[in-house]
Amino acid sequence: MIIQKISRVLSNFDNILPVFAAACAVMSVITLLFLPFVYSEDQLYPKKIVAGSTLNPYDRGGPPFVQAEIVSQYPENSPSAGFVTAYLTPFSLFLSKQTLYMGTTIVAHPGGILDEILYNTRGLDTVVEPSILFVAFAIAAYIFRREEHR
Amino acid sequence: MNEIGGTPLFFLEFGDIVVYFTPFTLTLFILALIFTVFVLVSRPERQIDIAFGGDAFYDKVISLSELRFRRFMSIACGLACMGAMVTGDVFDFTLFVSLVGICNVGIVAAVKSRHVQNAAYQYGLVALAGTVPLFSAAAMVAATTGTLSMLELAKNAVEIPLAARALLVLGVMGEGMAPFYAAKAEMFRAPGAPYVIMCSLSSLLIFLRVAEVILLL
Amino acid sequence: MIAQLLFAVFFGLLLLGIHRKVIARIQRRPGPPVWQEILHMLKFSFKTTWVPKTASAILFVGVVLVAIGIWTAALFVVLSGGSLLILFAIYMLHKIVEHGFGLSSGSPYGKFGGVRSVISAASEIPLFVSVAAIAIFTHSLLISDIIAYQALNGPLLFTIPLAAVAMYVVLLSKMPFGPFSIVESKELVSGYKTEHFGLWRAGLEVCNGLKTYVLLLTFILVFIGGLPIWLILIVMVLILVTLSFVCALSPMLSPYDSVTVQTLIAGIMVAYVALLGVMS
Amino acid sequence: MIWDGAIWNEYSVGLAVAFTCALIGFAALTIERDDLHKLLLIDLVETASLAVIALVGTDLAEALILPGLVVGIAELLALSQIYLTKEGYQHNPVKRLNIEVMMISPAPVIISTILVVYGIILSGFTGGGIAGLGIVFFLMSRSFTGDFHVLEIASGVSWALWVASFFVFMFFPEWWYLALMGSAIGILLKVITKMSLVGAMWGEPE
Repeated sequence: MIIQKISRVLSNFDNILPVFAAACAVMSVITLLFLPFVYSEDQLYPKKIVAGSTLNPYDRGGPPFVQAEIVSQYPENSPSAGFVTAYLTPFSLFLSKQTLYMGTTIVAHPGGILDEILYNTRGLDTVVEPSILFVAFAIAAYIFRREEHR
Repeated sequence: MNEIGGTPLFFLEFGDIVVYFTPFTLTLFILALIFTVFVLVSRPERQIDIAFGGDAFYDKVISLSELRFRRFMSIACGLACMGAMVTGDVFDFTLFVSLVGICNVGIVAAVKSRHVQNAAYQYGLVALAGTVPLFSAAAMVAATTGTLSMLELAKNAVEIPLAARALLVLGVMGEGMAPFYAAKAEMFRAPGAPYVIMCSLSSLLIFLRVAEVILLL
Repeated sequence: MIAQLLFAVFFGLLLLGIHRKVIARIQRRPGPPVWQEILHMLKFSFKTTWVPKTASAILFVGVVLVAIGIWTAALFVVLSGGSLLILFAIYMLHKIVEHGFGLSSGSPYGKFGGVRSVISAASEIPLFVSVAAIAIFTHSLLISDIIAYQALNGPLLFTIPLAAVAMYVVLLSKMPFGPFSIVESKELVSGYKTEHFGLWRAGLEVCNGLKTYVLLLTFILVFIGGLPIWLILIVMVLILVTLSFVCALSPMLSPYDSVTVQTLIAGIMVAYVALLGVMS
Repeated sequence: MIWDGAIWNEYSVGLAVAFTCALIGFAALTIERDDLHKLLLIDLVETASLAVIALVGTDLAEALILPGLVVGIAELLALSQIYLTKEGYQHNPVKRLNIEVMMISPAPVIISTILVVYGIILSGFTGGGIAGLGIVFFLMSRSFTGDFHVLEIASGVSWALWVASFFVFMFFPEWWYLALMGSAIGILLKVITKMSLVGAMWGEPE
């Protein structure tokens, strides 16, 4: 019977990835068929390229320690939004004055543009994200260590 | 907003991510909490097999470190579940769901048997593949509507592509796959009932929540 | 509230008794008296009770309390006209309760009953599909709103018959002795409830009675509409008898086949609702 | 009905490309049988999802890519370890980097110290990466008896630090500077520990 054949395939967990991948592939095709989508122009945290800025493409304008304009969903929930954006550590300030091409490096410093969204307005995301990393790390370390002790 | 899970009782703001409790999400949250407390306080059961042809019995022994690790994973899983139940942000929800996925893999992977490890690996692969539709869906919601907040999306100002919703469901199915193949794995024969329950509880909870999210959007 | 709760428990147990009686008569057996399940519950309440040495004690006891708690909450939701989604969430979480019953005892039979309960989680997907179908028409999931909608536009049973069939299949999968009741098939002794005895088993019986009552009540309220209470009880018995006929006349499927059949039904329902959604 | 009305904007073209890539990847996954290749292919498919996120094209996209990327990497780390165990691969002693001219040469120490110090100055994600690279380099060139307790504790501390600074941000926004530095140090520690774990797993000298 066809049902028995299907259940034989489904009951083997070696087959779940192929089945799931097939579903994903079908879904990709369906998504392609639904194209094009309308891109909403009214986006949060819009990005503008300031030509000639040393902080390109992360320049948001504004001198250090002054609040910069940020389009966030609920501005009333993050009163300090924009402070971090406008702040550069002395070292990053130095770097930004030296060269045009260090924008991406500056992002890695505390005080980079990206950090604003990461730490403040979407902070819960980044709490979950290190948690995922922490759990994955714990799994790997536990299994690795158990093998070591054997 | 259309009231799928009831009127929100209260909000908790974390910047742009607003956590809200409706009667529906609160029910699920409390259940996740109850079972997490069970995991925390209950001791695993012991299994006894009677030897054939006599009254003697074998007692299955599992190392303490394994049980501790699985308890840790189950608690992490419970916390992730609670987060996924109440978060009001689509991307945050997908992140919590992938945390649930990796915790499920962790609960299974700790069992020391080649067969179980094999199962855990396959679940892990599906969970990893599941992040693709999951994150794609969230990103498509953000791009087509300009927001990720469920409260804003529930106002139905802009239509979300059907494909994005379907991708979200597919992703959650991938992350919550593990328990449904569990019967094949030896993991259920290893002691540690509270931990295994967390595995299936989390899957069911995220399914329930994604049903609400889909109806809400 | 307390009176209604007690009534629900006893009437639910009576329904299960009728179920057994009807099946027995179809199979040309005399069968137990219809109040047999109530007697069971009372009998277990006064039996010696302890916790097995192998069990995970807190879970073993806690899960009984959770079971009664969630179905009491479910009854409350239905009576107060709350959200259908909460009700179905509780319904799905009943799987976890079965799982908990089975796993906490340490007995391999209970364990496999619990495992089977979890792998058949696909049986719940039609539930969500019927919820989605209802939401398309009523634009609300509050049971009170659904009843109000039906008072205006006639029973949903005729508007979306396939969704009603899906929910009927879900009811069927929860009935004992049915084609999908792999969780308590005889090779597993009593399935997930093998090791729960005494007061714990009485709690489980209470939960079963409540569950049957709540599910049938929901089916009637959602697909037929608000009726006077005596009519609801009669319709409940009628639906139960049809369920008993199905249970008595169909063989139990093997575990994975049961899952596959349920998954296929779920797939068909998803397609149906997608069609409904596109058309509306 | 699909074609009229909506215009093929840049976003839709981008999505078409990304989903075509994903489709190819998933199609490969359906027929692939080898477990290791499956893992590699999934990592490839993940890239397509990052592309879909990037198509949002705002600063939000960047804030979303980082978690997306981290989730992929983290699960890859856990899964590859499970793979090693399940296949029963023994811990093959890898010959350490043979760059030392004399037995006790300070060169690797100096190089890794420079990397670590530079990483700490950079701080944040990139900083953690560079400092971690320094430690990996050190571990690979030195004998190392993996003391995982220390690494696990450091990882836990960094995680706690991050969560603590998050709460400072949310509830005491006037102390944002403290929170910022806390989370920057947290992410630094986090990335360093992960890199060192990778370095330690890579191989121990016999």
